[in-house]
Amino acid sequence: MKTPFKLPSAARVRRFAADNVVVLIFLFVTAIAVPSSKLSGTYIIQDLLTRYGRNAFLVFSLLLPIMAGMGINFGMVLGAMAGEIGLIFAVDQGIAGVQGLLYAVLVGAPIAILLGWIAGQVLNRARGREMVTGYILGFFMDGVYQFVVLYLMGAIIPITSKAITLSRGYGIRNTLGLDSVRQSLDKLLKLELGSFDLPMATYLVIALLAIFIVWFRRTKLGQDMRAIGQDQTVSHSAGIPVERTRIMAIVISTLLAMVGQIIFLQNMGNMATYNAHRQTGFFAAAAILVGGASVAKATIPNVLVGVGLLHLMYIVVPPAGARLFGSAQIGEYFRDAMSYAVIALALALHAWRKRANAESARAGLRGAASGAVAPAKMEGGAE
Amino acid sequence: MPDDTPLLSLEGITKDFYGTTVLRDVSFALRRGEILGLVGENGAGKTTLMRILFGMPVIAETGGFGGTVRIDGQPASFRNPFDALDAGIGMVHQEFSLIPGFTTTENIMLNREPSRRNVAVDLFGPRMATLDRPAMTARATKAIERLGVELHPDTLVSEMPVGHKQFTEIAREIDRDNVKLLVLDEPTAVLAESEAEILLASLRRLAAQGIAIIFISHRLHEVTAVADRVVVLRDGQLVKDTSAKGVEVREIAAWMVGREVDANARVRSDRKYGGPALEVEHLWVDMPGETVRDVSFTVREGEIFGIGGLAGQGKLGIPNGIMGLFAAGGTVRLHGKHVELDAPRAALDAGMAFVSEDRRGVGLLLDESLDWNIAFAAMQVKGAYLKRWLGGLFSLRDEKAMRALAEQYIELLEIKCTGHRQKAKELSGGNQQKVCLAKAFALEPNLLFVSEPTRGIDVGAKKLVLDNLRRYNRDEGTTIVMVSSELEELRAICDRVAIVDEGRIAGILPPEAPLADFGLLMAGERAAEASA
Amino acid sequence: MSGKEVSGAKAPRRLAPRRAVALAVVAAAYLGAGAWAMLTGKSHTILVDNKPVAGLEAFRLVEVTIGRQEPLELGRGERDKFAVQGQSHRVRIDLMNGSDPVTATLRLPYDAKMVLVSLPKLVAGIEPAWEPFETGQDAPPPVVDELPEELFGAAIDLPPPEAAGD
Amino acid sequence: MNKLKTAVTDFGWPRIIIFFFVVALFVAAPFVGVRVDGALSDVLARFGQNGILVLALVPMVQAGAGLNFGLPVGIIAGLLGGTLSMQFGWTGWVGFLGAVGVSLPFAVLFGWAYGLLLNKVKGEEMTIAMYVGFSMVTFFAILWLLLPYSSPNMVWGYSGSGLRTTITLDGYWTKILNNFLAVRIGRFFVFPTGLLAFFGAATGTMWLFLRSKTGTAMTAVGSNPDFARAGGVSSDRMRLVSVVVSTVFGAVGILVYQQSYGFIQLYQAPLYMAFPAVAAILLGGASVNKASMVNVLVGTFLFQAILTMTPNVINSVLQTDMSEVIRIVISNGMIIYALTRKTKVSK
Repeated sequence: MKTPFKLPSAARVRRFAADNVVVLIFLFVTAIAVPSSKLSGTYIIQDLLTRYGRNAFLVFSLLLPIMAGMGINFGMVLGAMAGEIGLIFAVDQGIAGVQGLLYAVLVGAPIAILLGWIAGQVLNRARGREMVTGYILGFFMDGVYQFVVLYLMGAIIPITSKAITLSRGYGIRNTLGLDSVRQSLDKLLKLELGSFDLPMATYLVIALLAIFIVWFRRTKLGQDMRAIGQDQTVSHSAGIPVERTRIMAIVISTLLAMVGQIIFLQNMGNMATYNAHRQTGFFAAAAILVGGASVAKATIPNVLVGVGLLHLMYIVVPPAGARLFGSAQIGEYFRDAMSYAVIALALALHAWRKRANAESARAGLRGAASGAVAPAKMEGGAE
Repeated sequence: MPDDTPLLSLEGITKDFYGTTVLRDVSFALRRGEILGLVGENGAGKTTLMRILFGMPVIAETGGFGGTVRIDGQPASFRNPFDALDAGIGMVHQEFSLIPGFTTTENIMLNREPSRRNVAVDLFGPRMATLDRPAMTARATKAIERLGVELHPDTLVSEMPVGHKQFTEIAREIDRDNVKLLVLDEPTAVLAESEAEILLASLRRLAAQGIAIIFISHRLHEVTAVADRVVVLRDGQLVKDTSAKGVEVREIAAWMVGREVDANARVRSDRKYGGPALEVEHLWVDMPGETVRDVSFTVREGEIFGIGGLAGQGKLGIPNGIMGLFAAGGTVRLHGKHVELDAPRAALDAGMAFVSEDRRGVGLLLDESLDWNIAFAAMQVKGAYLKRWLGGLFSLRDEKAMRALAEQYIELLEIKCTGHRQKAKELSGGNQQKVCLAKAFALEPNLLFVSEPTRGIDVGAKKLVLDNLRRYNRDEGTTIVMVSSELEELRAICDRVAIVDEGRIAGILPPEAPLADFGLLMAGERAAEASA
Repeated sequence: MSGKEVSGAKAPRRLAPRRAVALAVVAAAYLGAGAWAMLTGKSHTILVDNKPVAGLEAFRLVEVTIGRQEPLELGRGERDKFAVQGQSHRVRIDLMNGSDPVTATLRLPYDAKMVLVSLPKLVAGIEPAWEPFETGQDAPPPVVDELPEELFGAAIDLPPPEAAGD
Repeated sequence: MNKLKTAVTDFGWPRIIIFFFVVALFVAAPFVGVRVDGALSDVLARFGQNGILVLALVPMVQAGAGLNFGLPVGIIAGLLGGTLSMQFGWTGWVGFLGAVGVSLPFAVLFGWAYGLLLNKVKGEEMTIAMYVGFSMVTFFAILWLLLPYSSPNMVWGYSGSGLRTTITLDGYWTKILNNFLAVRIGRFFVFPTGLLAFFGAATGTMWLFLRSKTGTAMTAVGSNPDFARAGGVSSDRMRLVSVVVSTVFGAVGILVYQQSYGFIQLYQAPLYMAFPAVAAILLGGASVNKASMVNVLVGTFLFQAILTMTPNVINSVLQTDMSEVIRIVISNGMIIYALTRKTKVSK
């Protein structure tokens, strides 16, 4: 009966809070931790700026599968592995600088496409439980990756540099120094703004990706993904090739994750050959969910807000823990627990809301009697 | 439009599924700009006829069909619905097939979006073309204008009233440049009266633009109001093809349900009933597709009470609601005692049992054995078939007693199976139905709901099931409420038959009442003269 | 269907030749980018050597620059290194004796990881002024190989970890 | 012939291949100098050690709540029981049984809360369960540092507070079940009677539970929730019961695991503990919505046999340690196989 803007403000606040509870919890915790960390504003901002460049690209790779209704693509770690293989070859071939990164991307691309295609096929067979399947698929491929990198490289796949192989003659060392490409993208266009260093080239790449995603949403394929994300049956009966489109969403996501991992690692400057990808999916998922995305809807602002909030917490919580509890370790556990809990909470809220919506949609079918005996009586009498 | 060749002509269409003939020699023709009302009971063959017209794969998979479909005089055979769409035939289904988060425009243009090509198209294929939003809106607006309704092109479907969703669906079909024939399957089922009227006006508008329309509806007054011609199907045969001018609703109803004089109805004077067993007042049930809006009736002790009506009108919702399987409200009293709704356990504890129409979904544990299926409800509700150990500290399944029970019913109901350990999914439909009955009988109910007991089972099994119900009623004195789409069946075994229409009881008739009266009630015409 | 409408499900066949060209362009771009990255990104180590060689005297003091890198000063008998990318480099040698600096172009083969450039030869214009340099330096530093951490941690492994001491 | 074919497809090729792989490992063992009796002894010990954790998955699978990737919730309860029992200074049987006793109320409480959450998110249980488990483990990592444990055998020596990452059970209840009535045959073979008896008792309890009225109702809920509802059974309640039972078994399972292992591992250690258990039960022939005692026994045995035998045999054959890779690929491959199989509940 009431017009929307006459909605009591308390109710509006409640609704806003319910929609953004994940973000609010995060803001609350971080707001407490920032002052108690005693870190200088400059330090925090510089660290955040660096982390944006390092992580944002990876988080972007989650957008398309969410749009296509496949949830969070935990299978993105497959892309990360492809990127790492690309980097191994770039280092082995001694290709340095931005060219080395480009080379890694070019080597990684076909691998990522292949892995993405496999992941898409697998996920098409696991409808309704894409997320957990993608997660386990990451583990599975981790085994395959280890087989390839630890046993085949240097034995069957030619590796020329002895510096990166294990002393037994095959297999890549546990830690791979990326000196030849270290921060080559970050340093390409460095902008010094006051006391801050801005890796403009990295930002530019991320901006280009954001533009690509905006453009992609406007394409036919993007529209089809949105349609499939909302209703597979209707899309299918309208003639949209559902399975193919879902595979494409995963392939693109895997490709982007590949590039994202390369950007991430060039900033880090070295690579834990067998572990670097294991947490990739977790960080990206936590970031996008902290940014207010749900399993069914994610936007570019979600990514940008999420990366900022998550990493702000990662920066300030350990020192805050050290000050409050006398142990930085506590802070580290705390931020991990927070991130895990945020993923669980966001997923649970979504599943919960979906059921509530289904229920209220069903109630809508009730029509005239709409749940009350009284109106039904009236109508019955009128007849 | 004066044109000699009809737009669509069906010639001698015949179709059988595994030996059962569902369509026999159906022929009719349709001209441009003509509205044809297609009516018939459930199972009369309407759906199959439309499936043939649209080239649904299921038709080819089940052996194709006999006869010819001609479009503009040319024989047409569509391999799939998309071929039919290309040929200019559009279909609006009963359920909405709309994307909720898309706007009117996006839904109307779904998978037909006008787009602009760009470099990426050359590189990665046509799906990389960008959508031409202004063109989309323009085309959608044009389609909406053709319909002559008020629809904003940018409203989200999820925020629309039901009527607008229906218009969006129709707009989607008529947006095609070449649309010549539109099939609407019960388009007014979900609409309020005022919305339905707007829809009928739009249909007339479209017909005036030269589009032929097949209008399928059970609301016969709508058919007479909008159609130029009426075609009636009954048991797979075309029984009437006539101009709609001057046709009475009552006549159509009679054609639909069968001959006026019927010998089957039996007069039963020897039946005796006790006081009221089940009293239902203002029941509403929130069962998707079978919404019950406001239903009141009373069943007498020892009676077999029938509930009939067309599919989707809510007859199935009544037992499901009373048994607590779907959200429901109103008052239900069993032998004068109030029965809690929304609580299956309360209904069972009160002594009611239910044989669900959804045999495979609700009725059976398909992956479990017959003894489980038969004994489960009795075990949970009455604590039967359990063996206590350590002085009742804990109790385990009494597999022996379960087996005895299963074997007893296997014999009694002539369930064909390899033994009580066989899995329910391995039985035929008829035998599965018998297992469902056994499950209900094992509860020893004082009131038994039976929903669509003969759906999808063969003739022999049908008779057995019905005989068993009748015997159970006679020997145990159990009151039975039977819900069925088969009017014949209801009239054969019930003492009274209620007909449900649009979630309300349209009337209660004795089984020997004239068939046309039943037909009228089903068609939503509340017959004043019909009385219980 | 209007001409500009490109329907997703039914891609018109007539696009095929255009697409072939387009795919060829993509393939060429892929290979081109790869080739560019490999050629210009390949890193080489150039050792500059100021020692007498083949009858040529070493210089007393020289200042050497490759490309735009910081110049290096080398005394007699000294050796230093440049890390460069790509195969063709301009070397500028200032003999610090008032004479004009000598510039020379150095072309290296693609697979030469490390080369030794003799400054006297380069100044004297003797080709080639470089020779491949092989040492044991390429051998891995003496570290103990660690194997990757196990995925599931010790969760399913019997061998107990070292007892919990502090 | 046809019957054999359906049996094979029902069981699934991956399982058959793995089965023959295990057989081949045992056959090959003597040829590469691995003692079969020693290996078998190892396998038996691991079988008893891990069995109850695998068993804990059964109720939730049966109730249709999926594979319990949230097993760490129960494990945490077990860890609380174990550490508290040590803190109280209980040793030997008192210590072990005390640990079990102390952990039970925690397990019931955690399981109940966890079950309530899972009931709200039907259809997405597995992913959420996984992250609930993860956050529980990391949250408790904080508590291990903060809770006022003081026994010098457990806390860090230099600070005097905060539990160590690995706490030895020596002097408490190390191998108390393994050694109970253990029978030594020859030099290399030990039959861990007590351990296997305990596992057997746990399996028997689960078997009886599934045959009770509640267990029957639970199975029906998992098999067809609508059927169960029509039979007057509340599926939410049954699911809740199944989660609690699963959590309790998880708690007991980790205590049995640790007494055999000889150490309590805290902090991040329980993070991934659900995965091997899940892989084992699937390997035994369970699906996402059906599991039996036979699946547990067969699966645990096969899985532990692979874990024990591959390092020895494969290393000798290939001269390299590929067991880790084989383990990852087999266990996760098995889970993916189960997740991508068409669910066999016929509708």
